[in-house]
Amino acid sequence: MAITKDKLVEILTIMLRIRTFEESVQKEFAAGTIPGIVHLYLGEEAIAAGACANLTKDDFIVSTHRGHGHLIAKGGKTDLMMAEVLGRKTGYCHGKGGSMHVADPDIGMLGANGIVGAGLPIATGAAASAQIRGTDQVAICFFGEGASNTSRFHESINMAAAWKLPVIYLIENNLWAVSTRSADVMGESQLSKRAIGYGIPGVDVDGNDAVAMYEAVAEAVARARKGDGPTLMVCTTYRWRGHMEGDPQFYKPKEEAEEWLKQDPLPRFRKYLTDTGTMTAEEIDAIQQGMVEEMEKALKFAKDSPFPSPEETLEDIFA
Amino acid sequence: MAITKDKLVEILTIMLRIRTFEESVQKEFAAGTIPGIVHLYLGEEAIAAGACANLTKDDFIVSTHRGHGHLIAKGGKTDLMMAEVLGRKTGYCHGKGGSMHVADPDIGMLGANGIVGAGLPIATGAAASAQIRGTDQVAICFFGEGASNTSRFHESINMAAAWKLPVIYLIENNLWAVSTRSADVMGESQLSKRAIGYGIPGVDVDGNDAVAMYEAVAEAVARARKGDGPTLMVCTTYRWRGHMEGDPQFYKPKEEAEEWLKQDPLPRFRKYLTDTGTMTAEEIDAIQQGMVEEMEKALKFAKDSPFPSPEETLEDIFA
Amino acid sequence: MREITFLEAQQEAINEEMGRDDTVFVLGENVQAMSTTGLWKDLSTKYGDMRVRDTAISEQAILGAAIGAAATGMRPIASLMFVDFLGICSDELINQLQMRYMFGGKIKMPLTIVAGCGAGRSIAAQHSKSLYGWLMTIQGLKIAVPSNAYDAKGLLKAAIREDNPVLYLTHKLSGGQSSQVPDEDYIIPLGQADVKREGSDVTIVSIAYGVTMALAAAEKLQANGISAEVIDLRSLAPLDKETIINSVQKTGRLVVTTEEPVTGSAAAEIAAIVAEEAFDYLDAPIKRVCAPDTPIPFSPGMEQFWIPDEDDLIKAVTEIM
Amino acid sequence: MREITFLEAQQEAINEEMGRDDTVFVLGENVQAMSTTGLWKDLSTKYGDMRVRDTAISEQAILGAAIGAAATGMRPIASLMFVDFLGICSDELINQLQMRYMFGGKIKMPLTIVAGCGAGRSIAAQHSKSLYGWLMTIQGLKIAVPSNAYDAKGLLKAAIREDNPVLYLTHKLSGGQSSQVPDEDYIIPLGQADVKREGSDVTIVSIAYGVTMALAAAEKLQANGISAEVIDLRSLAPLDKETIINSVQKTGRLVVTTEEPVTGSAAAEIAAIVAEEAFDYLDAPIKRVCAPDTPIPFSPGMEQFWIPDEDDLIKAVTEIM
Ligand SMILES: Cc1ncc(C[n+]2csc(CCOP(=O)(O)OP(=O)(O)O)c2C)c(N)n1
Ligand SMILES: Cc1ncc(C[n+]2csc(CCOP(=O)(O)OP(=O)(O)O)c2C)c(N)n1
Ligand SMILES: [Mg+2]
Ligand SMILES: [Mg+2]
Repeated sequence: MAITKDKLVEILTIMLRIRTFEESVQKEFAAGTIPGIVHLYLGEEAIAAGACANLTKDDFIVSTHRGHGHLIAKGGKTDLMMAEVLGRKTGYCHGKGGSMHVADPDIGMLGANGIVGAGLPIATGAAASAQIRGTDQVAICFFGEGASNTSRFHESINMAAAWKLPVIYLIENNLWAVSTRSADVMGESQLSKRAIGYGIPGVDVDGNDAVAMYEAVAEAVARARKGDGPTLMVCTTYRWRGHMEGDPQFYKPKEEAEEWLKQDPLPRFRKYLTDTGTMTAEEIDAIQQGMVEEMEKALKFAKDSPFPSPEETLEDIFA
Repeated sequence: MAITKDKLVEILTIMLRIRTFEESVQKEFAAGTIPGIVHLYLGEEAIAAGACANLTKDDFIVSTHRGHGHLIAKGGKTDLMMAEVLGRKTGYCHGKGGSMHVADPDIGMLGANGIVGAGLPIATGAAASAQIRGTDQVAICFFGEGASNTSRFHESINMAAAWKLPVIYLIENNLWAVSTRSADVMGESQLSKRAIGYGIPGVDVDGNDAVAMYEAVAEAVARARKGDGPTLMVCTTYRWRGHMEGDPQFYKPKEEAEEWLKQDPLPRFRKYLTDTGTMTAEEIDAIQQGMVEEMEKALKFAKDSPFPSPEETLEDIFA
Repeated sequence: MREITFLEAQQEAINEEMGRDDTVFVLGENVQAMSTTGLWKDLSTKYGDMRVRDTAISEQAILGAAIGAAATGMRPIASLMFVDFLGICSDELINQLQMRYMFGGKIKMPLTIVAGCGAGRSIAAQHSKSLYGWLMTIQGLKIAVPSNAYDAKGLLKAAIREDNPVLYLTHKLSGGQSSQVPDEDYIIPLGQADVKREGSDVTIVSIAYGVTMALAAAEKLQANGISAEVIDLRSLAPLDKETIINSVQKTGRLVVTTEEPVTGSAAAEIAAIVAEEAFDYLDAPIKRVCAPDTPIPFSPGMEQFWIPDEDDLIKAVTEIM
Repeated sequence: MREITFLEAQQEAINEEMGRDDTVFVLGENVQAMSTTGLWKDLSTKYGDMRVRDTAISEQAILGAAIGAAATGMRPIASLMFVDFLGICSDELINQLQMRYMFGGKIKMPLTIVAGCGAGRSIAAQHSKSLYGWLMTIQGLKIAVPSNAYDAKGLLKAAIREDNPVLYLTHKLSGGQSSQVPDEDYIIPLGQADVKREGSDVTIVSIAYGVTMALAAAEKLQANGISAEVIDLRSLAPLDKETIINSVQKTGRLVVTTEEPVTGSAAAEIAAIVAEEAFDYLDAPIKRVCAPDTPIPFSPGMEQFWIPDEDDLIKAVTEIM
């Protein structure tokens, strides 16, 4: 498959945007300006970026508690996100949701979700909606390997397989679910094997390889758009940070963490881009610099924004 | 594997007991003496009988809404069952449960269950209990192919596989779930393939062949007792009757039903027994006759028993 | 106007709404062939398999997919068979239906959940619940429970057209009831109670099959010289407080009957509202006529003991006169 | 006696009960390494992996397996992390925990479910619920919610020793609270409320972190010459009606505060009981001080608006004096 230069630049831009956004959130959280809890996507950027580069604005994605990267990859605006994470009225959810519920239905991003596994049937339903309406929309459902052990994994994939729905179940296998090594609580840790039980393709992908991600998802998306049904993709990566900011991570072997830091998807992709002559180091640095500025603006926007008034609590329940 | 004659006689006796019990229930239901609804096990007798012949009184089974056969196979008494199905005070549950909740924890039968799929985690927990207490008890979890699509199938089997629990997940694939042909609502109808995704053995068995059932379950039970973990067994059979008594079954192709009636597990087993010289036709008929008499007594016992007093509603909530 | 049954009224409602709006579709177990309730009769022939979708036994996927479809332009009707099965997909009920709120008002959720409820058929603890009080605690969910064919049709059409999630319950004993139903299109707005019988001495608040029971009790009370007003809530959420309070203002006495264990019942909520907002109108304690705090027993005699009935209601009313 | 924190008291309770009874074991997510609540500290080292069992993210299997184990001779403690996650395994709650009843009294179900509850940490709609009213409708389930370290230990030990299912909730804001706790073994029986402050003008019924809030409000009310009695329910089920009614008999006024949307709240049930059984003692309307009927919003200002607080309570009391 030939990826266009534009696509590659788009993927890189998204990865850098996610990386820079998450680094800002990390700092802000440490500084105490963010209420509640945040789960960062650092180190996993290639997955969302590579996957969503196959989608249009009309397609759907469904996200998780670790959702900043997904929203950015689907085209989300970092200022509105930052405002939401900081609990401001100008945020995506007007301060009602926060980090765990960032969403932008207008661009098909059907929400981060604080309940592990809850996104799977929602994505399934969005795909059924596309099928019934006869559009060529597809849905990508992002979730962790931990979520793959929840009840909804089974019910959703079976439904989608039976109905041949245009949906991609994309596991972000970052090895950990909070402080549990997921392989320890599963009968079979090669998750792609589960696809056999539903009669659908199961694909293993290097989740830290942006190009591999793009290509594997391209195939699954094409399959979905053709009406051939769902694909289960297992993208291996690593959760760089604690489960949430503030997690001391006593449970993680140091060497493991260090080993995975070396697999940083960004330098890897950068090398690919420069080696193939697609972009120069300067071009990449310029995008990176642009992101730093974007985050400064996003932060300023968020911090200059008012908090919602307490009475707004009572709004937005019923349409 | 050499099955002893005693075992074969035991299996036959159980099959005949189930068949005769269910035929009595069918008649009683038609006569209007049974409150509520009943789901009959007619045609599926070889499964429960063959499977439970591998268990001792200390082992556990967990059943479904179609549970009469399971309780009988685990050693349940037909008079107490009949009394329960007829809502009498002398019944297994003192009239609190009825057909959908027959249970005898004293012989390890942890209940029929009106919620499809609900038995799976319960069996898993019974197996965990055995493992923690260090006994060699095993649990057999009976459920329909319809139940195999419920959330708990996934969570339970994954848990049992991860913990190597002594449990057998035994699917009674009778092709139908109420009026839905289960194959139509599944991505992959060869259910044993799902075992691959949990890293456990998946076994297909002819559920109308009592000997095959006994032997396949023997292997799974041995594995479980050795500490090697769970097995998924798929036993193909057919639901002779409607989903419940009174179901007009418009949806079932007549030829299919007729074809399966020819596969009646009882004549098949009878032929095996006489062909191998294990039993004579007369011996078999004598057992059969004994069952007819047993059911007459059971019915008389039930009908002579009082209903619970209304105030007993208030008992049995807390220990 | 013609007299049709409750079930026929519901069949008409779904049929008409599916004809009216292409985005309405049905998903659930056994909806294509036949179902325990008969609600889906003929629909798959008429509207095809795309819009009448049989599912596996997967309640989380059914309701969760309905949510996903509702959030993306469809108007699903999710068949959950019995309200007892809602426990399986309760995360959808308590944590996912609220998408609109969590997203700051960004989405519509036009979703109807239909299920049967109620005891009286001897199908024991797991198939006879009503769960009214449990369900009323769910944020962002409207709940309709008709007591007759006319209301059944009007409320179901309102539910399907509603841009918010609605749970529409049918009591098992209501299905055969008949009433006059107009030929022309009509809806009954959610959240409007109906005074099914006027009276001056005591207010009886009821719902679903309990209305039929309350009306029968009111007749008997009349014979004893007690004039009972019978309110049919029709919707548990939104709850029509005004109709209740206005009635209590008139009668000074309140008995609430709902078929469920008394603790945490819908009757508790109604009693609490009146004890807070209409205390000064009350001349007597507020009575709740509910079931005892136990699961529903199987054997008919116990089941009948469990179900709040005419005698219980008459006794409660008499105690506070 | 020594002063220890709420969390330490709970750690002691579990540790001691596991030492006392080999059939006690723990299962849940992340119980071996660390957990969000710290409840399981050091247990796996001490009692081994057989009795401290990490599970996958599978709440139905966790609670369902706990039920199966409890029915077969074990005494499981199921860790469900946050009460918000109970929706996932609600079928176990409403349809399976009742095994004993459905089997006609044939089984014991010694099972403790532990979970956190409560708002105040800005973790939004899906991690801040309390669900008291919703949970109280569950048949056959006892529910304990301590407000201080002493009660926390005694109730948790009682829960673990109980032969019936108990849900033991800890409010997120309670964990740091300290109190004097005896060195020797003790339990606090389930179903006994505690008068945490005596008073004569008004009865305030509260629970969990609401008790801390109510006690602070009572101080302020005292300064205004209003003597408030503060009852800590400690258990929502069984509910200690007697203590509540005795207090209302004395004060003539009742305010109930529980941190949850007002509709279908535990406060509703308590108000309904008093409006039925102690109506004649009441001199004023019964007030409920709960949250508005919305999910819990994220942004701290809105969240604080949502949480019933001292000011709300003082206002409610003042309105009925
Ligand atoms: C149903 C449910 N159970 C438990 C939790 C608590 N929890 C939040 S995130 C998480 C781990 C999720 O692991 P995984 O799916 O692998 O995603 P990751 O955090 O690794 O991205 C858990 C257990 C929850 N939010 N929802
Ligand atoms: C959770 C749940 N969903 C739906 C039902 C209604 N129901 C009862 S039995 C049944 C079909 C079960 O099919 P299967 O598991 O194949 O068992 P079979 O009846 O064929 O023995 C259904 C859908 C139920 N009781 N519980
Ligand atoms: Mg993970
Ligand atoms: Mg079947």
